[in-house]
Amino acid sequence: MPNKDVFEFKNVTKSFGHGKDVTVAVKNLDLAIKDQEIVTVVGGSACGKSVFGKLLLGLLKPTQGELLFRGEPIGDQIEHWQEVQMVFQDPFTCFNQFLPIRRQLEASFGVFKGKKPSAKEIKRRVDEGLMAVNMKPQEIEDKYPFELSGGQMQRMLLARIFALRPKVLVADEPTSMVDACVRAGILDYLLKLKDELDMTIVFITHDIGLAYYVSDRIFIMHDGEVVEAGDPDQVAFSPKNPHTIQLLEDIPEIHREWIQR
Amino acid sequence: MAVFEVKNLSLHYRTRFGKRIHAVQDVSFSMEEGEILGIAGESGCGKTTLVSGCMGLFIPPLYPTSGDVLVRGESLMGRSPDEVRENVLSKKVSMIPQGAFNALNPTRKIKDLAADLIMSHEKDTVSRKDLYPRIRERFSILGMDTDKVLNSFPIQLTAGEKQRSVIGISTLLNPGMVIADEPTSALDVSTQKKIIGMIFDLLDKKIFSTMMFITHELNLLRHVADRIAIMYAGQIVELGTTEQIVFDGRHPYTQALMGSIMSVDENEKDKKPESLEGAPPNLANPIEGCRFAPRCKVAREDCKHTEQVIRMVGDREVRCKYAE
Amino acid sequence: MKLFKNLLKEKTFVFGFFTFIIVILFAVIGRMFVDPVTYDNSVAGTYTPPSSLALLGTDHIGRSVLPMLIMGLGSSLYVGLLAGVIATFVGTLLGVYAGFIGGVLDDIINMVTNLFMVIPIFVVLLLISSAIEDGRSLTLVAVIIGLTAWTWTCRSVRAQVSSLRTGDHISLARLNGDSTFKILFVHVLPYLFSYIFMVFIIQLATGILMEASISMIGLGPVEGVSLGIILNEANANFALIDGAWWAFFPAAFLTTILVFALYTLNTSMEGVFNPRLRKE
Amino acid sequence: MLKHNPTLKYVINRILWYVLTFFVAITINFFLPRIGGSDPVTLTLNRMSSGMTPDRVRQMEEDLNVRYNLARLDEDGNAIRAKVGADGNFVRDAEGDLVPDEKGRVVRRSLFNQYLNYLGMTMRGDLGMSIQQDRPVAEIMRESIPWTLALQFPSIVIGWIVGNILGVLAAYKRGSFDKILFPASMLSTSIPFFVFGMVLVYVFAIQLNLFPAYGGYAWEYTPGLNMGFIMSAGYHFILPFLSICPVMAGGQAIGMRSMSIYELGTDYIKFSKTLGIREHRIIKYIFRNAMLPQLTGLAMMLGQMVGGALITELIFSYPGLGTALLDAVNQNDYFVIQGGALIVAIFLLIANFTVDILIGIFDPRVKAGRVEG
Amino acid sequence: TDDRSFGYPREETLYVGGLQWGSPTTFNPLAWWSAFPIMEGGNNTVTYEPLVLFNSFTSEMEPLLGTIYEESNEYISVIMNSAARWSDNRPLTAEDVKYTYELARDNSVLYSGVWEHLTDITIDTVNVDTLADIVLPDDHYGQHERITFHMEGAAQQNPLAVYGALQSVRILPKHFFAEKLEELDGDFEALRSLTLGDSPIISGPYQIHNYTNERIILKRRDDYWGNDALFAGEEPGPRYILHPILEGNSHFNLALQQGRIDVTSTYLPRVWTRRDMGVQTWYEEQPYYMAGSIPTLVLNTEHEELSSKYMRRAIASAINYEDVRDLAISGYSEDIQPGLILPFGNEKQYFSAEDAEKYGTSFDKEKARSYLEKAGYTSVWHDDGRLSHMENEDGEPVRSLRIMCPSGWTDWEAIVRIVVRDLRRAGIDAYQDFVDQGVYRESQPVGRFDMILFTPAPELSPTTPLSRLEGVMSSQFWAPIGDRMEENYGRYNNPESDTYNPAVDSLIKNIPLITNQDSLVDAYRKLNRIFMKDQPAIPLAYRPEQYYQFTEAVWENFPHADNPVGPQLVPTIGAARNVLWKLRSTEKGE
Ligand SMILES: Nc1ncnc2c1ncn2[C@@H]1O[C@H](COP(=O)(O)OP(=O)(O)OP(=O)(O)O)[C@@H](O)[C@H]1O
Ligand SMILES: Nc1ncnc2c1ncn2[C@@H]1O[C@H](COP(=O)(O)OP(=O)(O)OP(=O)(O)O)[C@@H](O)[C@H]1O
Ligand SMILES: [Mg+2]
Ligand SMILES: [Mg+2]
Repeated sequence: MPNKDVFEFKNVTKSFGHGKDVTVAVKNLDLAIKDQEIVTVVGGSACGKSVFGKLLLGLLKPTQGELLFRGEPIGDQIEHWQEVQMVFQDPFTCFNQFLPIRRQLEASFGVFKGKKPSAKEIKRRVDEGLMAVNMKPQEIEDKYPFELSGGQMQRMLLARIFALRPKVLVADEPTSMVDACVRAGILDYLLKLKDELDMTIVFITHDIGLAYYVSDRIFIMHDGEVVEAGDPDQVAFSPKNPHTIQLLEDIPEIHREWIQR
Repeated sequence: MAVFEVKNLSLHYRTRFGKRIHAVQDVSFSMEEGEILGIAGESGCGKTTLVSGCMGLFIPPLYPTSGDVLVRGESLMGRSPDEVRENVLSKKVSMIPQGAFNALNPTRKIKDLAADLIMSHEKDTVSRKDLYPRIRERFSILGMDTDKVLNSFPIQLTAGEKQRSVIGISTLLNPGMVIADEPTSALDVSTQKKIIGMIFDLLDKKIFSTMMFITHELNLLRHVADRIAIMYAGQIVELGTTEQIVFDGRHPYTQALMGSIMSVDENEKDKKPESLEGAPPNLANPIEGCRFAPRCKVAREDCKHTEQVIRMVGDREVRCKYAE
Repeated sequence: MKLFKNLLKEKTFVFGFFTFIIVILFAVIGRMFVDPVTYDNSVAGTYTPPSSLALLGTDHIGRSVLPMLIMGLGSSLYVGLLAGVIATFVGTLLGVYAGFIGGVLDDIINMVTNLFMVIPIFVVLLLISSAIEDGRSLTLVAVIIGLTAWTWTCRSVRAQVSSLRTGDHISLARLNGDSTFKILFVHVLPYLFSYIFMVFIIQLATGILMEASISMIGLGPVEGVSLGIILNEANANFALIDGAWWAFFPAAFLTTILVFALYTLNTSMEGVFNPRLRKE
Repeated sequence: MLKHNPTLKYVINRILWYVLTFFVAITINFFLPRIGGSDPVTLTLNRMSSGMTPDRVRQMEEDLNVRYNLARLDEDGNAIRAKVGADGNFVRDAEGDLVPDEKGRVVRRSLFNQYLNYLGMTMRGDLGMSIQQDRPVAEIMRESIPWTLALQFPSIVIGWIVGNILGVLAAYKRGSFDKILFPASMLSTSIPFFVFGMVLVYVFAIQLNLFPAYGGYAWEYTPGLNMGFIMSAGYHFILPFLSICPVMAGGQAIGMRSMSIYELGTDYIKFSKTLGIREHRIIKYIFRNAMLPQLTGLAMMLGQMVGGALITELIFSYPGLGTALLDAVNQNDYFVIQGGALIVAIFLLIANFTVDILIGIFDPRVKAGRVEG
Repeated sequence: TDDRSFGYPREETLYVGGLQWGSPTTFNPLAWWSAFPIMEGGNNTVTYEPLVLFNSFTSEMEPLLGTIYEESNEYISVIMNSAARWSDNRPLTAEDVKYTYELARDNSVLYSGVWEHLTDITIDTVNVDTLADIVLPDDHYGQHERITFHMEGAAQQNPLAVYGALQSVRILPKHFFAEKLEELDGDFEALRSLTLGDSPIISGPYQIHNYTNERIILKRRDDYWGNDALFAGEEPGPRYILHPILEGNSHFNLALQQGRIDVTSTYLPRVWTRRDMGVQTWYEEQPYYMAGSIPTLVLNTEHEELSSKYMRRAIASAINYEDVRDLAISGYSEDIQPGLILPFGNEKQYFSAEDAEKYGTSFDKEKARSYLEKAGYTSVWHDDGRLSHMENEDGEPVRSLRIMCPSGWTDWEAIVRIVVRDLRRAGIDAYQDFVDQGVYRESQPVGRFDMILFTPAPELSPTTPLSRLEGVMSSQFWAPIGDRMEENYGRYNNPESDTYNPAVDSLIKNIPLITNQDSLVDAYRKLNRIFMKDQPAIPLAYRPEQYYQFTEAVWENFPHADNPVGPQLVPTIGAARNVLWKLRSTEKGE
């Protein structure tokens, strides 16, 4: 049932602290994310992107307004996470350094609680996930997170997604920590995954090039507000909001004049 | 005579358990007056280490292995640290460090740090009275909110202000040559642009004229550098003019790097970014043959065994036997 | 294991470790040769110098110093160990709790910590000793030392945990459906482990020193013998004035070397666990 | 004003904290000795009751109860006595009131009433009467504290400064300086400082007879501003001072060394070096920044100085709070113990508070940001 | 010049030690705890003076403010010395004496106990010339005041106790105290709280001169009345007496051997090793000191296990007294004899070696075991020969007995350790219980202990040895465990039990009234026999009434066995004060 809304924000505000110390991280959001859509949230640092992502996961609760998931407020978190999963910003800190990576991948199925597949099934699905990110399962057998490179670890996070097969994926700067050379590969995996699972993907990034490359729709965030939303071409080539225009101008592009000398 | 010259420089870290990490291996280049040399490479390839070497700054566990660094013809190696400090640092060469967030002494006001710098170098010639007006003048030339910035502790400044203060301080003594180590990474794109603008401003004002600019963002280098050197696993794999490197890389790694750039450009809309498998070699282990060979798409059998040397391809330097 | 191998490459660690082991062995093996009931019987006159009868001489009431040392070392280690375990346990527990759960509880724990910081141990001992009818046992003294020494452990653990708390691997664990309890034990504690271990070593040393100090002012345990008690009795009975170095020096030496070994251990581990502390 | 002045807010926040802590400390201080049932009346009675008839002992008991503020008084200020039953408890009438009885037992104030009384007294600076010394505890404290401060404060502060300087230098200079200093410091902190004190006494006082082994000044002098006394006090000061200072310095040197090594690796030091800033200036940077966390250690040491004073003063028969407390312990004079404990708590609070504020002032990182320590 | 800020010349100063431990606070003789030289303990007599002095070496009462004239079981009368003067030059009269005693009758003071034995005090005047058997110094004959202490009808008629008071109660200036009390509206507590440290009105030869927390200094009074009246115009030797205040014995002893203190009353172990540093004691050889008291192990007879006299005797036979003497107290004791009477000195007359042989227990392991068996207990041993526990007749395990002793009293701790060792070897399950002094003191009167170290009547006085026996045997004021009992902490001879032996209390009550020497010896023997048979406490060793050691570097002529110019006491105490007039400076002081 494509094109039905997966997430719907109704005037959502999230703030931290109180009184004089209040920080409004996300302000009056009114938007919807459709099923099987790839949207990208782009913005400068501390503009509220990660908070936005965590709201989707239910890791943070809106201070004001309502956030609907498939038409209803997020109830039980565990159930929510059976459908919605996240790739975190920094792969180096994502895994417990004291457990073999494989065990951690398998532990991910804990989210299914009672409906957990059999141990054998879990093993199979993890193997599958690993294969999908081009890692041979035996390569990481008994390996600990610190024995892997950043790129490999980022792929482990994605393998986890492949194994869990969530309906919705929130990817917070999924390539921030890897080298340019590896980045394209990772994106390819993700898009492959989306096709395979009919996923909805929310990318969070500050790299407009990446947003342009992968998304169906782009949200430009500034100071907790979405200042512009639209399809990539429209946002990239005919931006309307001054903040968007400024942002695009400030990004050094190989093919565009950037600064006067 | 070259303003700055690095000759076959190799540097290593010594780990706690006696291992050596050869973070910089056989690097050579030279820079002429007024030139901006960009150095690019992925994280961990030895850029910052190279900068330390260029500054003659050997804080354990970093040690020089071999090679030399010449500033206006004078060698840095083998000179007493004190003499280098006295004659070269801040006067002939300055550095803008990576991560300016932490580069300022958190318990010292900006103006005091600036004063310390001047006093360290011109103790005998400068009078205390002139100190602060001079600092204020320089900072106001650079278009900063002088009073606020100078009288603040670093924590009271925004990231951009901090980075500008760092630049202001390191160029205070008109060094002529500046080595900038990722001066803008971790900054907002808008702030980044302002900082680059400021650097150009300094160049225009002739406060310094020659610059080594280090970054992992090729997009940025394209707009800043005259020449670019690409580093991989501690070595320079290709060095040429900006145009050559960005649009016409010859080394397979340069090509991969450029191919991976995603850009917002109508002409490139359908271009699919390339990716590379694998990761750079672990520098702690001895490496046989070409360091890039394991990831190289065009590597041949002998690449895995024979070390590659820099050679000229046209007017550029490439560290690949088979590059055309 | 790998960590241990790394540690063994560290000269100071090896020194500290083996010194500590030797001291422990001295206590353990020595104990096999000491009769726990008659060890403090008088075997000769007052302050007789080392001889075949009493290898390390005798003390002011003619007890052989060597078995006293062995038993005293045992008691001191026991006090240090118990106090260390208590201090580390309480400190870690409260620190982890405060750092991880946060909120009002954090504030309360913080206050209790502050409070305990301003209640010096000997005051507690002073005040409590009048409350204890049966006199202070070794265990009681250890418990009191432990219960007054946990504060800084709590503080630093709390700081570490609250920085860990926001780490992505915790969020990921939650996404995996792990319970808070499991998160604490599987995803937080292991990160603190090396730190806690180091803290424990320091607490152990502190416990031993503390026992010696409070025994010195006569507030130590009133049963058995400990290194502190040996020192106290030697001091009170003119061992120094009488030149009976054997009644005093071995206990002083053991205390010092034990603490020295523990400190060395701690510092060398700090060097390995915290790579910023470079080695020449 | 509060809103706009983070420093003031910080200070007020801290003050509130400390007031609260102080209050709880007083409370603990009051209740701890009382749970044990240690009783000043019994204690005093024991001393003089031998050979007296029970009647006279009862009269003394009453006097002492009044004296120690424990008895419930009638309008005339006499202790109330009530009837005691066969079970040893007070007899109560139908209304639950006590039955007055000339021959009965002295009725004491309730614990809570005593507590309120104690609070009130403490607030007025009245720490009660010493059981054994027949004079106000506050006076005992007033007499002894200067000695403790005069010995401990310089020893600790100088030890701290010397230790920190050595620590920075060891971190900065490395090489043989570090190789000698580091194990030496390690050893010096490992030596229990009373052991060190005893060795000093043994070598310099008993064997060499160079310094006095006991006392704060020669007995022939009277404290005051006279040369004889001052010289004598200075002479007696040396050994105790030496017994504290190196141990303090050693511990500090180690802490400072590792803090400094940490600082040495920081970006700002590297940057300062590349700027070519002079060495001594850089050492100053390191010293100052590494020192700030060490300040907390100083606070702790200053706070614990009375604890340390107990032993030092015992070993050297040195006058001061420690000696006063030890005497009190030996004689179970718990009003003095209590008073001393309170003073110690106040010390600790003041030390911590001062350091909190100092750090707030010296460390802009704290001033600008954190409110909670 | 004000000599307070200058040094006190060494050769003119007598340094004494061991009498004052904490800071000096009050010099008020009415206070509960006053400082040297006022303090009750040790009975200092150089500042305020008692009517008479008791010489514990000769066991004689020496005249001071008065001379004992008539003594009987009904009254004791004292002729006042008309030369006695207060320091403000007013005469010291019988009125002062009466006032001093009556103050104690009307208020609680340290010596109030004397009124248990007194009914009245009267004053009259007599002509000494007409009194045949009184010898007064020189020209003091003629009309004299006489003060009579009446005992007839007192609940406890006890002339010995009154003698005790005469030599220990120091007379206060009525004109000062009565006036002060009036000023204070009769508030005795307020009077008691005065410090009185600044040149108080005294009668003795040394005035409080200057004091700090570190020392107390007394200065010789050149106008002391007794110089002429008692010492033929001589002055005491030392111009100053300085008592330093130090933490712990060791510092006093160090100071002694370094020649910085002349005489101390501290316990100094292994004194022979300090001989070559000039430290001397009463005897040159073991036991070094003249014994005056007997530390005992008091057994709580109300406790089931210790209620059997066989058990108590088992314990007494198990202890190796030689070890106790040699290891714990440096051998400072003669061989201990059974019973509570010293087998030498003045008490020797009451001691019977025959009784001791017949009824006493001595160290004998075999006997200990057989007594234990008689008491109905069996020892259970581990395989390796260590004691496990005891069982009673029903085969039930019995708890360990605890020996209470204040922690930090090192010589006592050592005694207890040896006793524990010996008891366990003999199969008696006991352990040491080192507690804080406070706990120790509080446990004593209420009987909360199994066994406890205790020295009854530690000082020699006219009441010893009776007070010693009374201290562990009298059940006159019997109180159950939990209530205060001021003597007999072991609750021996419970008057409510069927085993009550009324002879004990009646002997204790009668001995003071016996005037016939033979009957007296007989009565003491009887009492001591009961003690030996019932063993309510176990004497462990002999101890001097005060340790006493001196060096003659600065002052010569201290009393010792070969030069018994006074009792074995620091010369500010009791009759030892007279030694002050005999001390001669060696002129060797710096
Ligand atoms: N747990 C939190 N408590 C308090 N403030 C928070 C918290 N999380 C985020 N914030 C604040 O909310 C704002 C938005 O933060 P967020 O992490 O969403 O930024 P971001 O856009 O992800 O930035 P970046 O690009 O640096 O990741 C920031 O000002 C941040 O300080
Ligand atoms: N103190 C050190 N001890 C040991 N190895 C080090 C140390 N510092 C850096 N290295 C190693 O040296 C290599 C080069 O590091 P360097 O910091 O120069 O890289 P870089 O190119 O500046 O990377 P980045 O882009 O992340 O700043 C890396 O492999 C790193 O692991
Ligand atoms: Mg973010
Ligand atoms: Mg770098």
